Amino acid sequence: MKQKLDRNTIAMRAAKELKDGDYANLGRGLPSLCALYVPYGVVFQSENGILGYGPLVMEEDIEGAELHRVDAGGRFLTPAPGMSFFDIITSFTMISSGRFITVLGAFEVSERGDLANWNAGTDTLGGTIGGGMDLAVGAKRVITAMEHTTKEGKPKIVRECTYPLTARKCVNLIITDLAVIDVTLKGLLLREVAPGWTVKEVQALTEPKLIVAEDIKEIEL
Amino acid sequence: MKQKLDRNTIAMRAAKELKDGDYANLGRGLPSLCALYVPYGVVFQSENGILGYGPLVMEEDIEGAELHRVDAGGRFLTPAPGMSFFDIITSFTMISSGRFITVLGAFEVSERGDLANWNAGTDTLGGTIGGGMDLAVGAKRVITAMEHTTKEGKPKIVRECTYPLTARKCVNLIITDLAVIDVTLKGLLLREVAPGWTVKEVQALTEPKLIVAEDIKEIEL
Amino acid sequence: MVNKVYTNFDEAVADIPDGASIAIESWGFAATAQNLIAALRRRDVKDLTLITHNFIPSFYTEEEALLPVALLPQLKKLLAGVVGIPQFGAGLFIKEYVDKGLEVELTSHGILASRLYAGAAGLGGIYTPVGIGTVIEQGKEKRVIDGKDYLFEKPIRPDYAFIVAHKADKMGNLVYLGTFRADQPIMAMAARITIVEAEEIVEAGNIDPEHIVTPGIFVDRIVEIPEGGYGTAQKRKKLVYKFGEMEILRKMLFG
Amino acid sequence: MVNKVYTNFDEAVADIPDGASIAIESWGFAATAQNLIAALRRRDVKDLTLITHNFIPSFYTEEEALLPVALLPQLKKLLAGVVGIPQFGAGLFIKEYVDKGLEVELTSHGILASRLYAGAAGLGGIYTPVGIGTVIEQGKEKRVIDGKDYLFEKPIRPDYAFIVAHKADKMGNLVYLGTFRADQPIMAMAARITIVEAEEIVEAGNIDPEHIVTPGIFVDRIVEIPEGGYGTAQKRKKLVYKFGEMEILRKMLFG
Repeated sequence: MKQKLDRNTIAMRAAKELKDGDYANLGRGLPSLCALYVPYGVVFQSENGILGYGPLVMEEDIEGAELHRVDAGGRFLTPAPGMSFFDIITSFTMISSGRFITVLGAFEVSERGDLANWNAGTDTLGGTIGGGMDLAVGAKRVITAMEHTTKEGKPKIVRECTYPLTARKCVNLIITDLAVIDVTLKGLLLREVAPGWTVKEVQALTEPKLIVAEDIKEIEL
Repeated sequence: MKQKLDRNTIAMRAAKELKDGDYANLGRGLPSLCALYVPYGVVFQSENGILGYGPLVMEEDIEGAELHRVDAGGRFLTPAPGMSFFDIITSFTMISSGRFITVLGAFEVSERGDLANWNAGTDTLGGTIGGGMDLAVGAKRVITAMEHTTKEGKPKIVRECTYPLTARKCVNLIITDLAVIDVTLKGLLLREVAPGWTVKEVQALTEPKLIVAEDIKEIEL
Repeated sequence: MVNKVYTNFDEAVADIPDGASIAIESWGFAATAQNLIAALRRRDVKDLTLITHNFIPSFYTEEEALLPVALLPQLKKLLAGVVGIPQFGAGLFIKEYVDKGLEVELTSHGILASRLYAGAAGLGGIYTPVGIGTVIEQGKEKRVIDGKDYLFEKPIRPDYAFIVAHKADKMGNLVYLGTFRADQPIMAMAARITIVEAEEIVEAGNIDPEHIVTPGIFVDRIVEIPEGGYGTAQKRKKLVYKFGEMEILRKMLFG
Repeated sequence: MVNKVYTNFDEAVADIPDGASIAIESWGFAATAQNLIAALRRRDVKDLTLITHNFIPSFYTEEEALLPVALLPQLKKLLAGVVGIPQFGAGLFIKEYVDKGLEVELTSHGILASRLYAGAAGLGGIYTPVGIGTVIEQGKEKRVIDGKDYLFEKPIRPDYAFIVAHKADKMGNLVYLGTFRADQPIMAMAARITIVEAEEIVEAGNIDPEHIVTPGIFVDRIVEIPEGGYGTAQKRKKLVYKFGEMEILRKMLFG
């Protein structure tokens, strides 16, 4: 059965990159879903100044939500043992320390690992840079969790980003609804493809030439 | 009776520059004696990370002394209401914020207000820069409390400092055992002289030419 | 002891002149010194520069909550890491003001943090690796240090910081509540004059010296938030429930 | 949960290689991770770079306390704001080592703080107004920014930080005791690997999240100080009393 992975499945695959003891910061949207699938012992940070929180507050538990315990996207967090609050000096020092794995969304990723994820080019008056540039530069490992193409079928993995950049040469691993791709010094290395999809089909939806891993396999969860 | 002020009296005069609500950091030695004479409400900081402490622990109270409550010189401090502990990032941010009045010792002060107070030129292997340079640059007001001359009678208020500098053009007020002198853009303005001393006698022990204030008076405590 | 406690918010902001720069926290919804914003709005002061991490449109009535966006008509310049919410029309909500001359400088949250530190620590500037190859580098000096590219960024030293604290003692020592801490400590450290609204003002000595986050020296004025004021526990709770009532916000926050 | 708790100090410092740089606090007497220093002395590791605010001679026997000076024979370079105590012969105590090639870089305490911040925040460098016109400016770039002179200073990113905490939880969250806090939080933030000796190790959740000073992410290894180890409350008290017995120290500390 040839389907693209749904958002939760992409998140599940990205979550496999996180293991007990890792520190992680998840971007909004699709990346934030990873939290549902990581193993015990992954510690999450949000750049507004909280580390080690528990699961998001669910809508039905809204009476337990507090405005003063939120992530950078304003979502309510539950407390967990070992959690800490701190200021942004501490927070962005963490982010630049190379101690985080970050999972981010992307409008585009280039073959060199350039990332464009903060502005679809349409917002010329404002913009949501936020902490994304800091994460992209400072993290020890940058993973993008994203759809392989736009809704119109245009590749989002490109030779050169056309949207405003977040950071250059920062992405280490690209996880999409079709493939898992390593960004290497030699180029993009296709490691896994979605069930039912061929390398050729994935290549057709990807702008740069993909190098195919010798041990290429189907995406496993 | 023509005497030089003793160390405690110099400190008392310097203490008059501090009033309720002022924040102060006192250098070691003579300047630290000011704490005994300031009015209620002066808040003291030590650059190792404590603000608003009480009086120094006296030797007879040594059983109340704690190694973890000391000033930058290692002297034991008593707690006081409103005291806080913090790290050196916070501490030196305070120091550079222009919120402190600092009273420092000096080997030499130049007529432009250059200060030399960290190295008598004899210590070529080590040196005790400490937080003195930071205080000299960052404080809103730098007062030196010092003897007017060396033990050999050589002026310590000089045209050019010969000892290694702490900072340029930083001293605002010089308080010695003979005089109180404002450092102004036009030069050194003699404001007060010790009881029994004449302007001429003070000038003779001071290398740069002193401007004499119209309302020059005897040092009052 | 010098009295830092002001009896009302209007008095606390009375001396802010036209052209002043003000730093105000705004992480998440309403983690903001709203009562001070309200007082500043009651004055006709203008040409302000606002420094804030997030500048987003409001979902409240003025009675419910005041975000920094309430100051929009009084701004000459805005420096922020986020301006707008993509799902809510992005930066369109400031168009009217940009057309009338509002200057917007976008930065990253981390650069803003480091620039505030640089201001607080009296530095002349810093070199940051963040922003290289992006819109942020426009017009800025680039420099290679030990083989890596950096951008030169200037310190930020706001004239004022508006702070919302959980508890303040009369000497100005502050503690915050949860993620409301965020930018506030460094803003208080960097600003020339720090004005605080606190849920509670206590006597000096009532906060453990080990737990104080912002030492009192950084705080110039304190006003206690009165019952019914912005940011009380009851008001915060009401705002939480309001989110549950708005479909699009529900999706963002609980989806 | 990954185990950060080590059962002994030797194990915690076992991987430190020749040539490593280590940041260790040393404000006041013995506010220092002494047990880790002792463990490092038991190894024959050499050519270390030591980053410390104050490098002063010791007044103790080795059994009483170990200051950073105990590492002198293992150092290639020393970076400090204070080296020596004028009343006690100033820098003479390091002469033998300087003659044998020890490099000493003097800085100011505030510059050291900012350089550690720059290291922690990933900056390429900073411009500081402190040090202009002094020995510190030798060999450094000077720059006028907005009419004021600044010196360029490089970030410091130590390979290791040795930290002494009052309490650590098993996730590495730390609180300190009084003025022992000082440099330690920024050293932990700046270092690649942070090793902690703690008076007490508690379960995660036993320290209020509002009171944690160093979040656990910055901490890699934790060892509990055993009874009889350096830095326990009893040992600290003994050191205090020892000051009362030494005439020259009495004069410095109580005079």
